Amino acid sequence: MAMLEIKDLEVYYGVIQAIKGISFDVNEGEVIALIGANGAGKTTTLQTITGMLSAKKGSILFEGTDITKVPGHKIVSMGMAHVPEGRRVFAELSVYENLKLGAYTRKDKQEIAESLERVYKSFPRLKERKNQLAGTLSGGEQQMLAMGRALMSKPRIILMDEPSMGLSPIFVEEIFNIIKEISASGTTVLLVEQNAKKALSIADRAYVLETGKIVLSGDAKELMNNESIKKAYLGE
Amino acid sequence: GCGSKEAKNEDAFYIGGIGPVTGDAAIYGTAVQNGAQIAVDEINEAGGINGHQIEYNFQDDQGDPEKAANAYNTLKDWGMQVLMGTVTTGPCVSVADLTAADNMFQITPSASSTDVIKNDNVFQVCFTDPAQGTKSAQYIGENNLAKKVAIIYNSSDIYSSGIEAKFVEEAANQNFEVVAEEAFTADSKTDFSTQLQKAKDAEADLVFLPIYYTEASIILTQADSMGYAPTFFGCDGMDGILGVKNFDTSLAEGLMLLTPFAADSKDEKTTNFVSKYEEKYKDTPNQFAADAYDAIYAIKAALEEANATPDMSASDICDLLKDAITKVNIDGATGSGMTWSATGEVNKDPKAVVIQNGEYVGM
Amino acid sequence: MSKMNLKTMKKTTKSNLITYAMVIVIFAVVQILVATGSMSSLMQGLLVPLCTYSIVAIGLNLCVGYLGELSLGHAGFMCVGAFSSAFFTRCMENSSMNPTLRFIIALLIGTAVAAFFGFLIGIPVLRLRGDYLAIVTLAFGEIIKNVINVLYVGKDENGLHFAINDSKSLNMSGTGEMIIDGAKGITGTPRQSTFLIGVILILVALFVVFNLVNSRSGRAIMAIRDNRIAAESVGINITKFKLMAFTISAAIAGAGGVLYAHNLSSLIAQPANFGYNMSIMILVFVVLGGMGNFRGSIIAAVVLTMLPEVLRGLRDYRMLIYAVVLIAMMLFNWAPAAITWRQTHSLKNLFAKKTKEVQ
Amino acid sequence: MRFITYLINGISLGSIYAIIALGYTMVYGIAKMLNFAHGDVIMIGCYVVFMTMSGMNMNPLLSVILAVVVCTVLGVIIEKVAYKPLRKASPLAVLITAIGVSYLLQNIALLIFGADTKSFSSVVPLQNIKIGGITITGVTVVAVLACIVIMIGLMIFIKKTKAGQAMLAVSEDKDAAQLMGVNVNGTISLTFAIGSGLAAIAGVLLCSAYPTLTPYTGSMPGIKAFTAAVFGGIGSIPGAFIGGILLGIIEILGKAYISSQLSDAIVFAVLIIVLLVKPTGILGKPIHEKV
Amino acid sequence: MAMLEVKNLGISFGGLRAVDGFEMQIEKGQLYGLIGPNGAGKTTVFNMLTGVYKPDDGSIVLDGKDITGKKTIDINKAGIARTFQNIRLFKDQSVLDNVKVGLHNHHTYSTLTGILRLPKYFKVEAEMNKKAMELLKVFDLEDEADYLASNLPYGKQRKLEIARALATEPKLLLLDEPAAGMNPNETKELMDTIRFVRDEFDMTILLIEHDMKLVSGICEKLTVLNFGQVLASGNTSDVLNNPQVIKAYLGE
Ligand SMILES: Nc1ncnc2c1ncn2[C@@H]1O[C@H](COP(=O)(O)OP(=O)(O)OP(=O)(O)O)[C@@H](O)[C@H]1O
Ligand SMILES: Nc1ncnc2c1ncn2[C@@H]1O[C@H](COP(=O)(O)OP(=O)(O)OP(=O)(O)O)[C@@H](O)[C@H]1O
Ligand SMILES: [Mg+2]
Ligand SMILES: [Mg+2]
Repeated sequence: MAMLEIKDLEVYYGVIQAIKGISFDVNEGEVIALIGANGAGKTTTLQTITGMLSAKKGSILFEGTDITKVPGHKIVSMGMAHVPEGRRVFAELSVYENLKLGAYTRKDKQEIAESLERVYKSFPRLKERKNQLAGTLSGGEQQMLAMGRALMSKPRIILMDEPSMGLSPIFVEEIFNIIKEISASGTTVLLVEQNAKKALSIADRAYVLETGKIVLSGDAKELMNNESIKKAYLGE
Repeated sequence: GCGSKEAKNEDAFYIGGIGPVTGDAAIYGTAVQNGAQIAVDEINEAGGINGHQIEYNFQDDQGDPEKAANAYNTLKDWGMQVLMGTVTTGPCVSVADLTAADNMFQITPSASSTDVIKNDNVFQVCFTDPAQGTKSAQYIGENNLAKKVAIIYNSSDIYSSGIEAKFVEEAANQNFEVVAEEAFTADSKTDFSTQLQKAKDAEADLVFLPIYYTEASIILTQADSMGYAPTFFGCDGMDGILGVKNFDTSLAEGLMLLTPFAADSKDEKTTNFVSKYEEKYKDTPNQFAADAYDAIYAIKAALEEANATPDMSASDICDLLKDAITKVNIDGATGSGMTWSATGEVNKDPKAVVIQNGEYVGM
Repeated sequence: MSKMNLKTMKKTTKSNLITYAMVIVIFAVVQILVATGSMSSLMQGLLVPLCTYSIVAIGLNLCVGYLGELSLGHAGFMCVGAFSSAFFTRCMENSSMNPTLRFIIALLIGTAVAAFFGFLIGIPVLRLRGDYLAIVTLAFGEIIKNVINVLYVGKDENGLHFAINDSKSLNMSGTGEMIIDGAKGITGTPRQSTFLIGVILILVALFVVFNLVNSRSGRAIMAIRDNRIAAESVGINITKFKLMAFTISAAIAGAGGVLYAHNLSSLIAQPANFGYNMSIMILVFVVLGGMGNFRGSIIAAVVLTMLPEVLRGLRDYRMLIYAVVLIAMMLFNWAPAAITWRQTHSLKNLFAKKTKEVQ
Repeated sequence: MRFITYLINGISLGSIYAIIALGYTMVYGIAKMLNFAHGDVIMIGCYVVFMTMSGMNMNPLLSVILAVVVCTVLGVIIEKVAYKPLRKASPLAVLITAIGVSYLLQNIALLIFGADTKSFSSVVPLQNIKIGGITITGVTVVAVLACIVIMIGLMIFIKKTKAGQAMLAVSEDKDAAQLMGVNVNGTISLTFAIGSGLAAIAGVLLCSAYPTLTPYTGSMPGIKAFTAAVFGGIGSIPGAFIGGILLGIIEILGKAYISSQLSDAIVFAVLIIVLLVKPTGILGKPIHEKV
Repeated sequence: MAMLEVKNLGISFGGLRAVDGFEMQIEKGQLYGLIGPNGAGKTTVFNMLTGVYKPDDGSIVLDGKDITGKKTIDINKAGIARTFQNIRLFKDQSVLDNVKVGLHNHHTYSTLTGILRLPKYFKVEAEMNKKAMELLKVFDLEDEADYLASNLPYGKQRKLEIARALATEPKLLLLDEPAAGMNPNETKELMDTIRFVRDEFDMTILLIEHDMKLVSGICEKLTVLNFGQVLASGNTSDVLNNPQVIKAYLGE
């Protein structure tokens, strides 16, 4: 059974339909890439999965449980984390407080401290700036914080919305290494990226979204060699 | 009855009332509405005015001149022939302007400013503010009640500031000195510690309170808790203080007031009115209720005097009543032998009462 | 110029014309009803107040909807407009001035004085954001109310006398006449406001705000609202345009005050008419009618001013029902769920137009 | 000496403003809305105490506890019915709805309890304290203590507890807070519950110190407390405390030494001046906006 | 003389020295890149250039005029316009109006003229519309002229921001990560647009970008910031091959 199963999902903004019936699944331990042009509906899909938006039709199964109607905060405590588009850090709180909030659903102080150390190890800049207000961080620093914060919940599956946006080239490499590490440590990853090339290079499988529909899917390496993909998303 | 939807009762006088039954001054409007209702019920039960029943309709003005005009127009649509109202001065002035234009007879139970009776179609049941201010000062002076007097008044209220001005003016002619004039406003009427402290510091042995009893009840409590015990002296707005639910009436011991009405009066008119009111509204009537009660009787007396009939227009009735009211003489809850002068003012005697053992006692 | 652009211009122009037309049609209908005697006294008495509140709501909408600043002091501007104009009218009452001319001058004075106070209060506007501004405007309104309640102005052959606290200190000669008499305010202002004047003022106010918001200055004002930092970065003088918008908004409220003052013979400054409660009431008109939607403001002002009067039949329950209706209308107009519901059921709701566009 | 008396009176009044302001600021700080119905929740709390104490002779403490419970429940219900549907709408829309709720509460009270003034007997059994020529009432002592305890309690609650951290997260970004696993609706309900519970306590003290009660009792202190909260820096808990106390002192001293007629004008003028010098109030944090 | 001369620029936030001893010279017509690791201080340099922050030390001279520490508005009037790292559009105004706000200081009439709709109003408005539409056409946005700005897709919002900045007729245009959030195809298109703007409007452009394709594709000169200080500066290819730059920024 797939870890995450989306079936015939339809999502609306008011009367505008953003997702027009998509189905896909994510198996435990996989890295799945979701790619598509601007406005294709990638963010909408992720937001619907974590309960920030509600689906009009269709269902979302997480480890066999139907979470379509489950309130967002409960989904998080079921083991799902989300690095949102636009970072969404708590601007008036310090870096440390932001990270602490990431572990909101967890109880064991010892384990939380361990996670914190791990995050600081992946993102040394955050450790340097742990008392700085998150709102004053640079764009890239905020992106790191958003990622670190999501990791603090020790999720079994993590949804990432354009984690490499605004990062320096060297750090883009780094972030993809971190994603690989996360995956290697057993966490399932659903990755939305504009940097399709990089995303496909680390993904197991991928889905291509166009104006609210899935138009292509398959093995990531194969898709990388698909001519139309190359043309539309890899800029070759 | 409410509004124009009902079929008009051809054989009844349509008397309207206006006052605040919601909003900050609701307490006064409600009293007037109820007091008048008692009179209307009595009259209707006893066979009406020259055999004609009264239709009575009371409209809310929230204490606001503009809403009062709306209330007045509503009553006009309903078919009002005589207006009993409005309760407070500001709205009354704006309505008086409208009644003058329509030539509608108007008698206000409690709007006490002289501006109210500028037009010849408007009459008052209560004393005018200047009269109360002057009479209070005279009474205090003539009876040697005090050497030093402090005043606490509501500067945002027409009634209160009107009396205060005249009181101070008259005080110059009296044998006491005004040592403190302290104000409060509609927006800060819960804490009087400062005003009291200043009165105390000025060594006032009498504090004049030309205000309503709502605020007075706090003043008495706060004075007590700061150990200040001068004589308190109020006007007609003070009446009702003993009726405040849960009020420790021992605090009001010795409170003097110049008022035409005292709910504890033993005369027949008052006891009748008070018992009916208490039965119907589970509450002790205050000055406002009594004024309204008398206002309805004044209208009745004048209508009878003029031999008016319900088929007359409001304007015709007004012409008759303007004259007739100056000829009537009624005994009411707020005084016996009340008469009206053509200027609109009432002639009746204020009674000076003092609260003793939780009761009003005439002085 | 491209076709698209022409279309834009047409869309706003059309909407503005509809608003003007709405006002004129209502005026005509009312005139017919009055002429044929089929309008109740209540409704006739309400005509001028309806205009007053529509005008003030238009003014406040400029501030809230376009400048994006919350003002809880528009009753204060209305108050200064009312008192200054009534003061002028009463001073000139016994002069030989033509009453119409006198009214026009009173109107200009009321508007100008309110504008002046708007300008004064506008200075803190520049430094404060959001709710801090709200509280400063609220404070302003309360100060005005308090000061007017203890202000005494009298007139005698020696000219005007001013005093704070009591009328004695005016030292007037015996023949003097009080004009502003403390808490009693101004009494006996001639009732010159008519529905026609009210409608003309509404049209003028609409003309001013429509043309303002569709001009260069209007765009600057909206740019400040939408993104202050970006507006600065394209060289917009924040101070100037904020002040301008706020001053115009206050001036319009002042004009409403003039209409108010000349509709009642008793002008007093009380919590009920010029307190923060009234400011909030006007804000209710603006928000319910849709921020940035002047037509909505007028409709909301009319509906909500009439509602408690229409509910008079319900007696003791009327204010209760009024509160319930207000909450229900707010939920229906603003709750995202309700908006979606309306969109999906394509209910043409006048109030909701702007909301939809903004969302 | 006299000055000290005035000062004490000011602190007494101020501490009551402060307690109300704490509730205001709490709700504002977290839910980002001006709950204009707060003053009316206070009024309802007072009526509960009035009815149970003087009507049913209930023990004062029990009666106050009952009032806190009633107000808490009321606050939560109001939030659920009137504010929650507007969670994603403009904050102004919520403000207006709050005003509707305020009218509603006032008129319900008017219908149930009538317009007449009720005299409220103090729930504080303490005797007045006399030091030299200065009298401090029992209510003052209790109000000041309550105010300090509540302020410190709230500060610790927000800084140290998980629920407090959740509130901070919700106040900044509801969606992001939800992504942390915070129950946003629950947190806002909790905020309203605490704010309304505080309103009950504030109301009881208000009416004990200034013993009259009408359906409109809550509205003016509510506005004054809102002013106090802004004065101190809205959203800031110690700010609400300082703002409340200062407002009370300014009001009393203004009345005592400048003019009792103009005391409202004085209070508001000081407020404007303070905001001109410090645009975010005394303890308000400047807004960080990274460009 | 250089179009922009920055000398010894520095600023601290609390204890953090965000930019220190920063120097830069941009010649008229140049396409200049400012790159560096995250948090190096690039946006902060932009903020000082545009008056959002007042520099603690150093000087900024634009076209011979000292603009150090001036207010944002004055700096814009002096000739610097910018876009923002996180897009700042006038969301509730139409696309066309966004650009017209940019034209504010160059096509003027008084408020009263606007309210009274004097002939000048119509004349200037027509000019503004024409000018704004021309600008929109450059960015391929003319079909969306009457959309609300917030309804545009992300990539178009970035372009609109550039169009608005250009409308203020600057001498120097600052772009903060114009390609962020764009896919490779959109980035390519953007590169063409930037080049076009430079040629067509005779513009001097300074941009911050992490997308190396864009940087190497269009920038003529580069300055690399690291921890607030200039790490390297010079011709694009030289800088990009600088081992220090590779180590600190580019990787591999
Ligand atoms: N709040 C909203 N209201 C209305 N429409 C929206 C809203 N948010 C997104 N949309 C629309 O829904 C569609 C999908 O948007 P979404 O943000 O999911 O795209 P995306 O694939 O994440 O794009 P991007 O690469 O720009 O992040 C788009 O057409 C967008 O315009
Ligand atoms: N207002 C501020 N208060 C405190 N620190 C600040 C402030 N603004 C910026 N900083 C810090 O200064 C440093 C430089 O920030 P800046 O935004 O200029 O970085 P940047 O080079 O643009 O990075 P990125 O590529 O990630 O956007 C960062 O470490 C940031 O945290
Ligand atoms: Mg997206
Ligand atoms: Mg940056």
